[in-house]
Parts: sequence; C-alpha cells; structure tokens
Amino acid sequence: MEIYLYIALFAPLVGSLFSALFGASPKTKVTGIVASGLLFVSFVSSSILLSYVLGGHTVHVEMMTWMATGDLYIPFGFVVDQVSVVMMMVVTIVSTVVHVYSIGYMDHDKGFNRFFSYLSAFVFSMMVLVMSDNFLGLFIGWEGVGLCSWLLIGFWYHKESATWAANEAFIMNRIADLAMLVGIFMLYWNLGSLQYDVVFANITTLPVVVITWIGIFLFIGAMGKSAQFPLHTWLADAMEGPTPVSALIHAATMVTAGVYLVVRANPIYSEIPNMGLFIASLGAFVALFAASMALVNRDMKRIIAYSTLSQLGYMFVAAGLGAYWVALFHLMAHAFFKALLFLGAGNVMHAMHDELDPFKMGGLRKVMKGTFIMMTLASVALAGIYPFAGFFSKDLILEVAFVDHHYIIYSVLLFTAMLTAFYSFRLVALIFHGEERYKLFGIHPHEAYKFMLIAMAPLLVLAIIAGAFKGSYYQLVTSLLPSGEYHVHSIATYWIMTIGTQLLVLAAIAFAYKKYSSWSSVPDGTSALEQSFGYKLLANQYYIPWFYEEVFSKTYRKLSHCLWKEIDLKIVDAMVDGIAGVVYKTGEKTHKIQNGNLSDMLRWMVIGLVILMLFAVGFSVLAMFAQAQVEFVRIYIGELVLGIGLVLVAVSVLLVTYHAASIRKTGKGR
Amino acid sequence: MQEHILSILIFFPALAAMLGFVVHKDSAKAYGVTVAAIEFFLSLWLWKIYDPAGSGMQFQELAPLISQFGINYFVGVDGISLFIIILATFFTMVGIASLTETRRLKDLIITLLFLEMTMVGVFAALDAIIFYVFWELSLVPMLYIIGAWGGPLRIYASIKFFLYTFTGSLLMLVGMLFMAFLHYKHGGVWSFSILDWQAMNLPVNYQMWLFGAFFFGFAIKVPMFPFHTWLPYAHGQAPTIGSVILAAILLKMGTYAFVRFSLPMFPDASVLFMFPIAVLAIIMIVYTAMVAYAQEDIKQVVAYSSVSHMGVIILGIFALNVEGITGSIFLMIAHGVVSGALFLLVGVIYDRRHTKLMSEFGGLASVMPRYATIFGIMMMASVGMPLTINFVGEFLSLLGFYKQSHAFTLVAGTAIIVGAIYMLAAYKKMFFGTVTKEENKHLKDINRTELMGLIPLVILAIWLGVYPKPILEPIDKSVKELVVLMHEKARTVEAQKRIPDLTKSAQEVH
Amino acid sequence: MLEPINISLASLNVMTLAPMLIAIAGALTILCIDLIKSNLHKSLYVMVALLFLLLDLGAVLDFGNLLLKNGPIVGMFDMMLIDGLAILSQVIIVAGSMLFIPLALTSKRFHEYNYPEYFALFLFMIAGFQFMVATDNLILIFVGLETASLALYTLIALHNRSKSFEAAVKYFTMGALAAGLFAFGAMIFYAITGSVEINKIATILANGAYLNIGFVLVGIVFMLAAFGFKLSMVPFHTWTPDVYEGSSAALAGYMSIVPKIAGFVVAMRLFDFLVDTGVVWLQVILYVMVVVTMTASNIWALVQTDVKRMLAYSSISHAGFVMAAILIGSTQANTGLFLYWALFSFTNLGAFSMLWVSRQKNLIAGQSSDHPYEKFAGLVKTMPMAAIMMGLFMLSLAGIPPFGLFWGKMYMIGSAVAEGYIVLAVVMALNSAIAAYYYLKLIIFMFMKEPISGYQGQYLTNASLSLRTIIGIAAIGTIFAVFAVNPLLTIITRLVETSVY
Amino acid sequence: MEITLTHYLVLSTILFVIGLIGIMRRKNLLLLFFATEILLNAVNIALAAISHYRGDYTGQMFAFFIIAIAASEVAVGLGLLIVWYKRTGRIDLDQMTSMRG
Repeated sequence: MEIYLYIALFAPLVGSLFSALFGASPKTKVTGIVASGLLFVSFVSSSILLSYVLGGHTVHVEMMTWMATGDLYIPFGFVVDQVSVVMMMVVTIVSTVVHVYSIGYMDHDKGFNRFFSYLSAFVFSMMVLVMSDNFLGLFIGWEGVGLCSWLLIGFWYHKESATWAANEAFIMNRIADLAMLVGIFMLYWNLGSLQYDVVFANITTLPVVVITWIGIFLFIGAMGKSAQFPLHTWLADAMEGPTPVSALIHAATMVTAGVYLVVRANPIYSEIPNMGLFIASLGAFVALFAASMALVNRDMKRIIAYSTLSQLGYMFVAAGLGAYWVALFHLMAHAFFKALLFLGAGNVMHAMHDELDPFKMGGLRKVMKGTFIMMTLASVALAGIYPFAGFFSKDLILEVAFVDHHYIIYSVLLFTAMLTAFYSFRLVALIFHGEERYKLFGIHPHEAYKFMLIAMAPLLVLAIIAGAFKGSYYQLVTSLLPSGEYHVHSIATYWIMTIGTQLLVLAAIAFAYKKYSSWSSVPDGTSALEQSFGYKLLANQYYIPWFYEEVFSKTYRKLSHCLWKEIDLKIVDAMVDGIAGVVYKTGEKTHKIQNGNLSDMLRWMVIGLVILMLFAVGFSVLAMFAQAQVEFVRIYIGELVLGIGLVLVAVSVLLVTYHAASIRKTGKGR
Repeated sequence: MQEHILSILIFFPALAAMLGFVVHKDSAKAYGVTVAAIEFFLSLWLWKIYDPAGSGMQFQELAPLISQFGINYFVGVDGISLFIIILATFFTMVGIASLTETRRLKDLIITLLFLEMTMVGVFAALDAIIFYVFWELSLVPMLYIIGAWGGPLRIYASIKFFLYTFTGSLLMLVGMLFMAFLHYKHGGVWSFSILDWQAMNLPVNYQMWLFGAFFFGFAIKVPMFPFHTWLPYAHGQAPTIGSVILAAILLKMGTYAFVRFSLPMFPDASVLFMFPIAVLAIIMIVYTAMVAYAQEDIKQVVAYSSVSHMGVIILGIFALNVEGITGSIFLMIAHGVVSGALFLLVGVIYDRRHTKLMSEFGGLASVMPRYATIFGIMMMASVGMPLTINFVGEFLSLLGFYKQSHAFTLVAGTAIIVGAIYMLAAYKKMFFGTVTKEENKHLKDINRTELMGLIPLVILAIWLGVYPKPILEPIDKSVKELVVLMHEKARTVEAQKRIPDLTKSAQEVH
Repeated sequence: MLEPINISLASLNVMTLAPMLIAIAGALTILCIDLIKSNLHKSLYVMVALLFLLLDLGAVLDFGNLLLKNGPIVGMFDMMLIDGLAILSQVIIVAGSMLFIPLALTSKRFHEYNYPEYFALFLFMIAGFQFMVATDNLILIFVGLETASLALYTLIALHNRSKSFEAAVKYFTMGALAAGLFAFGAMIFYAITGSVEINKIATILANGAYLNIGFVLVGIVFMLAAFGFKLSMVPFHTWTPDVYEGSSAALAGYMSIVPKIAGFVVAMRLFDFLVDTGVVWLQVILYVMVVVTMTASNIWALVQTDVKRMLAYSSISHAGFVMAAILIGSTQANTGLFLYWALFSFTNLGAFSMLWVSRQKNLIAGQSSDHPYEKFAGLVKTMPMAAIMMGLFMLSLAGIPPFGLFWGKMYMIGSAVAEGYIVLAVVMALNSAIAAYYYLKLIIFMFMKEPISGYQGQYLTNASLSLRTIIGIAAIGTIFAVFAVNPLLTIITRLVETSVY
Repeated sequence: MEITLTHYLVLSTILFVIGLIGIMRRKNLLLLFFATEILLNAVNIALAAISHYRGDYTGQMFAFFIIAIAASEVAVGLGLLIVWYKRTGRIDLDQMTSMRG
C-alpha cells in the first residue's frame, strides 16, 4: 500500500515539475493533459487507499528524516488513516476536475503551462498537508498551499489588484502561521515530539492552561487559513485569481485546512473547556457575518466567496461542538457543490468576457443551458434542499447545535441558512433569468467547451448524491474521530425542525426568485436601498478592509518610513557619523594652533612646562598637608573615571586653546 | 596531506593569488574560477574525510609562532565551522564564476582569492590571535572591493565599513589580551588557544566584562542593532561580488564568533546578557524589517533583510540549547546561500539597467521570466518557506529560544510576517504589474554565466531545505559538546537552569 | 687642593667606548678622505659610512654577547654603562642608521649628499646617540644629546631648501630651549642629591624617602619637558610636523626612529625608577601625557593634506603609544617598547622611503607641498607595485595584522592589560582606530581614486637600486614580522632583564 | 647678610625665568639665541654654587660641559641664522611660517 501512498502524494509534484519545465515557453496542451492525467493517477491511488482503509487498516510510512537535532526529531512521515483519506479523496477529486476544466478555461492564456505547474504544486502541498503524520509536516503543506495560493491569486501579475490580493492573502496567512508555529513550539517543549500519535497520546498529561494555550495558538493558525474573522478579508480579495483557482483553493480545499486542523487535533480541543464553545460561537458569527455581506454584493465571485466563508463558519460550529465527523462531512460535501458553483461561475465569466457583475447579465439560461443547470443544482445543494448533499451535511450541523442546547447558535445558523438560500438564488436569478441585460454591453455569450462541462459532471453527481454516503462515511471516520449520533430526542421535533427548515429555505429561494428573476435594469447606486446605511455597511464589508488599510497598512507604511528616515538615518547612523565627525572637527578646529610661528611654538613649550609645574606644586602642597605619601588606589573604576576625565580634559583644552589662538589672532588685527 | 588539509585550504588561495599576478589579464577569470574550484573541491574533501562521529576539533595543526607570548599557529575544524568553510569556498567559486565586472578584473580576482584565505582562516583558527589576524585581514580586501569597484559613495561606504568594524575588533583585541592574561595569572603561561580559554572557569564578573569587550567586536561585525548602519552603505555601494561575499560569509564571522568565544568561555555572562541581547535581536528583526520595507532601492531591501535575518541567528545562538544553536548555525549557512543569491540576482538587473531603484522597474516577470522565477524562489527561501533552506534554520532558532522566553519568541516570530511584507512588496514592485519603462521592454533574460552561479544556489536552497540532515548531524554533534561544556562551566544557578544538562536528560531517556 | 688622580687603565675599561669611537673614527676617516681628494662620488662615502656602521654594530653585538654572559658592564669612571637597554637601543640606532644611509644613493642629485661632511656629521650624530644611551650619567647624556642634536640640525639644514632652513631654525631654537630645561632639571636633581648619576640619585632619593618631594617633582617637570620635546609629547611636539616637512623624507623617517629610541632609553632610565618607587604624581602625569599625545596627534593627523606631515603626526602618536611602556614600567612593557620600536622602524622606514622615492625636484603647478595626498591618487593604476608597498606600510602602521606593527601594538596593549591598566589599553586600542582613518586615506587615494593629471611620471623619479632594496627590506620585515617576533621577544626580554635602571 | 646657596639658586631661577620670557617674547632670531644662552648660564650659576656649597666638583664639571655645548650651539645657531639671513634678508621670527597646520 505504501507505493500507492507515494503515488498519490508525488504524482501531482511530478505533474507540477513537468509543467514547470515548459513554464516559460508558450502554451503546450500536453502540460495540461499530463498534469491532469497525473492527478487522476493520484485520485486512483487515493481510491485504492480508501478501499484499503475501509478495510480497517491504516498506512503509516516514514520516508526519511527531515530535521533532527537535540531531542528534536522530525521525519517526513505520512499517514493514511480514516480522516486523511477522506481529505485525500476530496482533494484529488476536486483537483482532477479542476485541472481538466482548466485546460479549457485557460485555453487562451499565455501562462497556460505555468498555471498547471502552480496548480499541481498546490495539490501536492495540499496532499502533504493532509497526509503528514506530524505537526511540522502539516506546516510544510500549510505554507506550501499558502505559497501556491499566492502564486495563483497573483497569476495575472500584470493586474495591480491581483498582486495586491496575493500579497494580502500571503501576509494575513503569515500572521496566523506565526501563532501556529508558537503552538508547535509549545507542543515540542512540553511533549518532546510533534508526531500526532505521540502528542495525542500524551496531551492529557499536560496542565489545562498549557493545553488551552496550545489550542488557542493552533486555532489562530486555523483561523488564518480558513479566513475566519478577523482574518477574513483576504478571501474575498483572493477572487482576483483565475476562477478554477477559486474553485479549488478558495472553496474546496485550502480554506478548509483550518477545519481539518481542528478535526485532526480533536484530542487537544476535547481537553479544553469552553474552547469548543468559543470556536462554535465564532463559527456561527462568521457564518452570519459572511452571509450578510453576500446579500448585497455585486460581484459574482465574491458572493460565492462569502458563501464559502459562511459555510466554513458552519464547519467550525460543528467542530467546536465536538461533532468533528460532522464538520468533516460538511467539508466534503461543501467541497463538491462549492467547486461546482465556482466552475459554473467560471463558465459565465468566460461567456461574459470576465464581467463579474450579475446585474449586467440576465437571461443567460438560453445560451448556457448546461451551466445553468449545474449552477442551479449546486445552489440547491448549497441551500440544503433534500436530497442534495447540503441537506445532509448542513442540516446536521443545525441538529448538532440544537441537540447540544446551543439554541442561540442554532437560531443564528438557521437564519443564516435562509440568507444562504436567498443570496444563492439571487445570484442564479440575476445571471440566468430575466432580461438579457448583457446586450447593453455588446457581449455575445457562448457556452463553454463541452469537455469542461463533462469535467464538471462528477462534481454535479457528487453534489447531488454525497449525502447517500453518510452512513458508510460515519462508519469510516468515527473509528478515529469521536463518534456521536446527533438525534433529536423526539421524532416529532425532528420532523418539525427538518421540514420547518426546508420550508424556510424554500421561502427564501422563492423570495429571491420573485425579486430578481425579472430584474431589468443595472442599478447605478442611486436607489434608496443602495443609499441606506445598512446597504452601504454590507457593501463595504462593514468597512473592515478600509479599517485595516487605514489603521494597519498605512500606519505600518508610515512607521517604516519614519523608522528609516528619522531613526535609522537621523539617529542611529547620525550618531556614528557624529562621533567620527566630532573627532574630525576637533582636528580641524584645533590643528591651527600649529600656526607655524616659532614664537608660539616656544610659548607652547613654556606653557606646558608651567602647567606641569602647577600640577607639581599643587601636588606638593597636597602631599604636605597629607603629611604622607598620597596613595592612589588603583582600581578599575577609578581608572575609568580618570580615563574619561582625561579625554574630556584633553578635548576641552584643545578647544580652549583653539579659541584663545583665534581670539588672539583676530585681536591683533593687521 | 590529510593532516595539513586546513593549512592547505587556508594558504592555497593566497599562494594562487600571488601567482595570479603573473597571469595575463584576459585569462584572469578562468584562472580565478579554476583556483576557486580546486579550493572548493578541497573543502569538499575536507567534509568527506571529516569524521562525523569524532568529537572535538579535527585536523588540528599546531605550530609555535610566538611561543613567548603563547601565540601558536593553531587550526582545526568541528561541525560548527566545517560547513561555513565550505560555504566560503563555495561562494568564492560561485562569485568568481558569475563575475560580470570588466574593470580591472585581474585585480578583483586576486583580491577575492586573498579574501578567501582570510575567510577560511577565520573559521579554521583555534588560536585567538590567528583568528584575529584573519578577522582583521579580511577587512582589507573587502575595503578594496567596495572602494575600488563600488558605486558613487563607495569611498564613504568603504571607510565606514572598515573603521567601524576595526574599532569594534580593537576592543575585542583588548578582551582577548585580558583573557590571555587571565590564563597567565591562572596557569602561569600566556595562551591564546581557544581550547585553553574554553577550559578556563572564570568568575562571573570577569565573564561579564570580557563578554562585553568581545561583544563589541562581534556585534559590529554581525551587525547588531544599533551598530548596523555601516551595512546598508557597504551593500549599497559594493559591487555585486562584494555584497555577495559580505552577506554570505563575512557577516557570519560575527555570529560564528559568538558561538566560538562568547558561549563556551562566558556561559554565565551569556545567560545574564541573554535577555538584553534578545531585545537587541528582536529590534534587529522587527525594526530593520520595517526599515527594509521603506527602502526604495532593491539592494538596500536585501541589505536590511540581512540584518533582520542575522537577528534570528543571534536569537538562536542565545537560546543556549542544542536546538537553538544548531538552528542558528544552520541558518548562518542558509542565510549565506539565500542572501548571496539575492545579491547576485540584484547584480543581474543592475548590470542591465545600472540602477537599483525599484521604481525604475515593474512588470519584469513578463520580460525576464527565468529571472523572476529564480528571484521568486530565493525570495520565498528568504521569507522562510518550509522545504527551503532558511526555514530549517529559522524554525530551529525560534524553537530553541522559545524554551527561554515565550513572549520574546512570539515577538521575534513576527520575523516571518514582517519579512514577508517587505519581500513581497519589493517583489511586487519589481516584477508585477505592467512594463511601464521603455528601457525595460527589451531586457535580456538571465544568461548562461549568471545561471552558472545561480542554479547551484537554487539547488542548494531547496536540497538543504528538504534534506538538511548531512549538515545538521555534524553541527548537532559539535553543538551538543558545546552545550555540555557550557553546562559544566556554569557557575550561577540561573545559568545552570537555563543551559540544559544534556547528560542528565540522556540518562532519563535510558 | 686637588688630589692627584691614580687610575689604572684596566679599571677604566676603555673598551666600553669602542662602539662610539668606531663611529667617530668613521666620521674622521670620511673627512680625511675628503682632505686628500675632493669631489668624490657620494656612493663612496655611503659605503665607507656603512662599513663603519657595520663595525659599530659588530662591537655592539659583541658587547651584547658579553653582557648576557657577565651582566652589565661599567667603565670610564662609571660613566659608561653597558646594560641591556644600551645594547638594544644601540642595535636599533646603528641598524636603523645602516638602513638609512643607502637612501642617499638617489637617482636625482641632492645638494647635501655632495658634501662629505654630511656623512661625517651623520656618524657623529650616531656616536652622540650611542653616548646618550650607554650611560646613566646626566652629564654624559647631555653631551651625547647635544652632540647628536647639533649634528642633526645641520643635517636638516643641508637639504638646502627654504623650508629646510626654516625647519632647522625651528628645531634648533626649540632644541636650545629643551637643552636649557634639561640642564635645569639635572641641576635640581644634583642640588637635591649631589649626584648626576641616575642610579645614585635613585638610591639617595629612596633612602631619603622622598622627603623633598616638592623639589623632586620640579626636577621631574623639567626633565619631562626636555624629554617631552625630544620624544615629541604634546604640548612639546610642535616642532615635529614642521621639521619633518622641512627635511628630506629620508631624514624625516630617520628622525622618527633613531633619536626617539635614544630618548626613550633615557626617559626609561630616568622615569622608571620614579614610577616604580611610587611617585604617583608622575604616574598620573605620564598617564595624561600618553593619552593626550596619542589622541591629540591622531586627531591632528586626520586633517593633514600632506602625507609627510601626516606621517609626522602619526609618529608623534606612535611615540605616545610607546611612552605608555614607561608608565606601565613592567619588564613586559619595556620589552614591548623595544619590540614595538624595532618593528616600527622597519615599517616607518619603508613608508618614508616610499615618499623619498617619489620626491620630485620641482613642484608642479598647484602643488603646495612635496607629498600631497593627490599626488598618490590612482597610483595602483600607474605603479601597482609601489602602491602595494605603500599600502602595506600604511596597513602596518594602522596595526592591521599580521603586518609588523600589529605585533608590537598587541604586545604593548597586552602589557598594559597585564598591569591592570585596562582603560589605558582601551584608549590605546581606540586610538589605533582613529589612526586607521588617516592611513586609510592614503590607501584610498592610491587604490580607489583616478590618477590626477600632472602627477604622472612623478613617482619613482628618485628611485634607484639601493632605494628599492631598502624598501624591499622594509617590506619583507613588515610582512614576515610575525616570524621575527618570537626570537626578538626572547632576546629583548633577556636583555631588558639584565638592565640597570 | 650671608649669601647662602638659596640666594644663588634664586638668582639662577630668576635668570632662567628671564631667559624663558625672552624666548617667548623675542621676535628677533639673534636675540632669541641670547635668551637661550641666558637659560644655560642660569643653570651654570646654580651648578657652580651647588658644587661649591656641597664641596663636590661634579657640578663644576657639568658647568664646563654646558659652557662648551653652549658655545657649539651658538656656532651652529649663528650658522643657520646667517644662511637664513642670506636667503631672506631678515631674521624676524614671524616670517617663518611657511609650514603650518
């Protein structure tokens, strides 16, 4: 089985390096095909591993030592167990689809080969992340996906906004990564190892305070990657990247890494009282918060991105409440339908020549039938309508909250579910229904390549049927994760809840359709709604990006500049130059006492004599009074004072004599 | 030959430099590359015959020089110095191979070969005076390189570089003499042998004073805040090769000296000064990273980034445990590779455009894709991407210091954030966006000569990031000995607590 | 009323005079040759002088050998004292002179070398210095000092430039004042103790427990002033730059080495016992003088525009540095003094010889002095070897290891540290750093600047084989000093230990 | 009043100070040389007196040497002065300032 593990892991890397070979050369279709093929290989290997794991086994290999010093020992170790194999499946499926899709999507792009290189590298990093058997290995993948995300967001590097977003994403993630590193440090110094098995086996021996801190730091790391508040702004901006990237990285896989971490580290989080509640609360808040921003946005991709953010909130709720398997399940289901949604959006963008404003579209269902169907179904899945995947995973989270008596969280999530349905279908309605507003802009939309649609098909299927796997999935993962059936006690309540939720969601969908399916004009920002404070607040993302820019970025920039110009140059450096300057200036000012005049030279000698004589007389008088020889105790401190004093005296004598000389000279006149 | 390998390594380049005067100036570069390559392979051979299981200093050579005063020609290597020596020979080779300078090339190559002698000498020396001799002597070729081939402010920069470091090292010399005198008072003979000094057990107050004296010499060399201001000038004005050698090797002398002198000789003082120095290191890390962010000149960005990374190295050294010290020594090598490569890269663009102002560029990624790629890889290495060489060092250094102070490490850890900020910003300014300047539209991508220097560095940066073991292992061995020695010598309770007792923990495991 | 004097020749030990007599004989020989046949080429006189100096050196070394076997030798009514200090300093004096005298063989013709008297005076001067160091009698010191000084004034003046006359007059006048001060100081010691022999003075003072400390101090003050002049301690240094500038580079280099070592030996004899017996005042004053001399002259050297003048200030600073040895007073310090000076003579001789080599007969337009920095701009491009040599000497003067002076500096600072003068050691170290600046300045002109038109072809105008040889010797001595240090230390330590002071 | 050694010494000191003042004040080279001679002769007086009062001849010997040296000093000095005068036509100190700094 190890060979499959290595194939699954390294096939994407081979694909990436292969494409990189052609990185600088013009498009060669073969790179796309090879990279996709290799990913398929990876997918097949993962499937084989899955079947193996289903048999109740796990695979654990140690490839080689990475770092070993002192007591630290970190290998490149990989583990395929019940949790990681699920992630592997998700990653390989979605990425295979996205790769194939990208062959079409990036068809006309100059950076075709480069794109595949980056994309495959991302998959490799993601595989490292999920398969690693220790925290630092996870960190490798963690940073690797960050790097690839940076590369891919900034893929169109000539666009200022793209590169800005790339840097923002990278730096924001770095902030979280620091916390994660600190968490890793704490684990190492407290447990002496970073291997999952060792850590989880011994974590209970630590004091609760320490575990709490470890949990907090690791969670901050997770917050960065999964774009939780307050580190969420990068995700929406990351939509500057090519759409397949958004589908793969910023919807299906990378952003869920945070959830994966929490799920993976569940033995740690189980030990921390109240931490779970905090995570769940934050998750619920983010779910609502993100959904609210999606309500009014006029950027197709951003709406989906906020939706992703919102769903991540759901996952954290589940994870926080200890239902780790539920979180992972939603992660999986969400990966399928959200990737599908993004790829559909990609088709639309293609058709609309990269137009992102759904208000400028409308009626596209006529020309883009396939895309229309897929996006609609994906939205249905997202909204959680029975029997689509979303229903099984998302409603489960609601149940979890309810069963655990966190009614506030439950209500928030319920409300968010309505909002989700609303904004999803607002988008669908605006894009595919109503008048063909795009004609105003002279665009002639066309459906995407057929093979792209075919490539999307697996996701569509999974988005529809993923819920069916719930039983076997539960069997699989609960052998590793804490099990827990979340059933409402009374059947009646269960049905009321389920049907009630479905009805509410359907109502939201209907409302969205009613309001937007016959939209006819492109809003210009003058309507009363758009003028209202609430709208502006939401449209500007609660002014948080503005706040970050004004408070953090600008301050940092100003402070940096000030440190350089004011501190480094004017104080630190000037002090050094100042000391040198004083020495040199002293020389310049005093060397004129050597004025070449013999009389003055003789006078200097006599002055020296007189000064010495004065010292001598003074000392003699002193000695007479003391009636004994004066003994100076030779101690370092005394010498120090003396030495400094001497230098000062020397300098001041020089200065005084210089002044005396100049006064005399001027006094003399001519 | 094996037992004289170090002397050969030290004096071969110098001898070759003397003979180099005879070589015709058109063949000077080929000669230089040949000599440097031979030297490099000799150093690889040194690695090969180095016994990783052996303890203490290997290949020791001792010849009396001024026996009246306890000065001997005494050299040797251990895991700590071995790889820095190899790094030095490697960079000299790469540096000469990728030279694009045309003005008085022969002089430059001869100077570089002399410089190589001093660099190898510093790291191989086991006698403080021999160490000092090479330490000071290394200033001279560097002075010449900056002053003769540098930019418009080269003279100011070179004098500043020279005088600043010279002043610091003179204070260090006083410290060394006092140390030798203490040995005389204690043992009846003057001795400048580092091994003898390491065996001396000094009272704490002596340790503090001596630590201070040495500190000035080392700190200016590193350079630590607030003694760092010579560095931006030196880098800013130096020709590419000068910056490469300066950043890759010469700065390491300071940090190496901390490991070689300060830690084993003054363990108590090291513990006492740990936090003040950590504060300085943190200022170095954060402050210079911010200053780097404000720079307009790409070379200054890299220069300040050097200071910032050196801060991490210092922090790792003063972690005073195996993880930290090993990490910081590895980081010395890593930083050598990465910053050397970055300076080479800056040199590439400078050769083409004769400017280093970032505002002059933009969109280079489309004009020079290979250049952008290599720059990108090195930049990522510089910001500490895992699986690149820097990460291993930074991780271990910070990990080590975490044992000493949680809060400090948290603040110092912002290195990975602020480092990313200035590096990414610089990269964005240089490579992203559209080409706006007419001159940039037809820039030639990186050529064969330049690749010859850069490709090995890229390989090294990734190879050692993925598989650092062959280097980490010998370093680890020597560092363990160092830590054991420090713990044994520690007098104060604080120091005994701070410096881990390896012998005890080994027993616990069994 | 005078008793008839009965002295056996043997007890006189006339042989103690041999080295000086050889020098004097040499001088007379040269004068005689000139009497017999005039207008002989200068090379003859150079070689004759060299031969006699060789003999002189042989005699000194012979005494050295004897000394190591039997201990200090006295002779001529105890006037002559051949001890370790005397031997060491005479070796430096004679050897330094031997290296100096071939510098007369320039390719350009210079006025002074046409006079055989020049060489005769030179040898007289050496004899004077030898007398000065080989005695502890104040009278003889005075006589030696004046003999040497008067000869030196003349030698300077013989350079026959307006500036050299000015220099000679200045030096002479100040020298006369210093002579007066010395005489007065000696008189005070004589008045207190009734003796003019340093040994006896020391004993009497020590026995009297320094009761008349006030007068002793006054005597010391005068002596300090007199030797301050000789050793160019601030503020008695003012003659140095002018005299160096006025005299030929060769002679300036000579003056920076030989007269100083003679001065040091006398100062050592005179002050060391005072320091050792605990005249704290003298310690303090010496401390001050050492620090001020080092620092102030370094600072003034920074702003010089002429290389020779810079070197003049630099040699003041070096003298101040070495003066610390007298303050410290340990055997190690005194050993360090001689080591330093031996190494310094090589380097400084080299540096001044390089100036001498580049001496033009006529200044070009806009040139204010003989050796402005600009003259050396870009030297490496036109005369690489010369530039490297000069750079080497500058580095050595700056104390960059492994070149000669570094070892001297190191040993001196080491001796300061060993006696607990930590701050002094730091000051000495920091001064080296200041000094590095002006030495570097020349290196920068030579190696990093473009040549200035007009100066081309002006270097090496004066070079001849013998000058090149001397520079080569100096360079070798400077580079390979490290190997010489140990033997030097061994021998110097032994000799210093057998000294009487 | 009996003349004691102190009187001689005071006289000598006074003369010496006069010499010093002369050295500082005189701008004429010739007169400057006179002043230096005064210095030496002041010492001579003291030496002779001490020698007398101590009954020791060393002092007188010293004085003789000083006289001899003073003579040769004058010889050299006057030689220099004459050359200087020939070249410049003046023997004023203030003109001798071609070297400075």
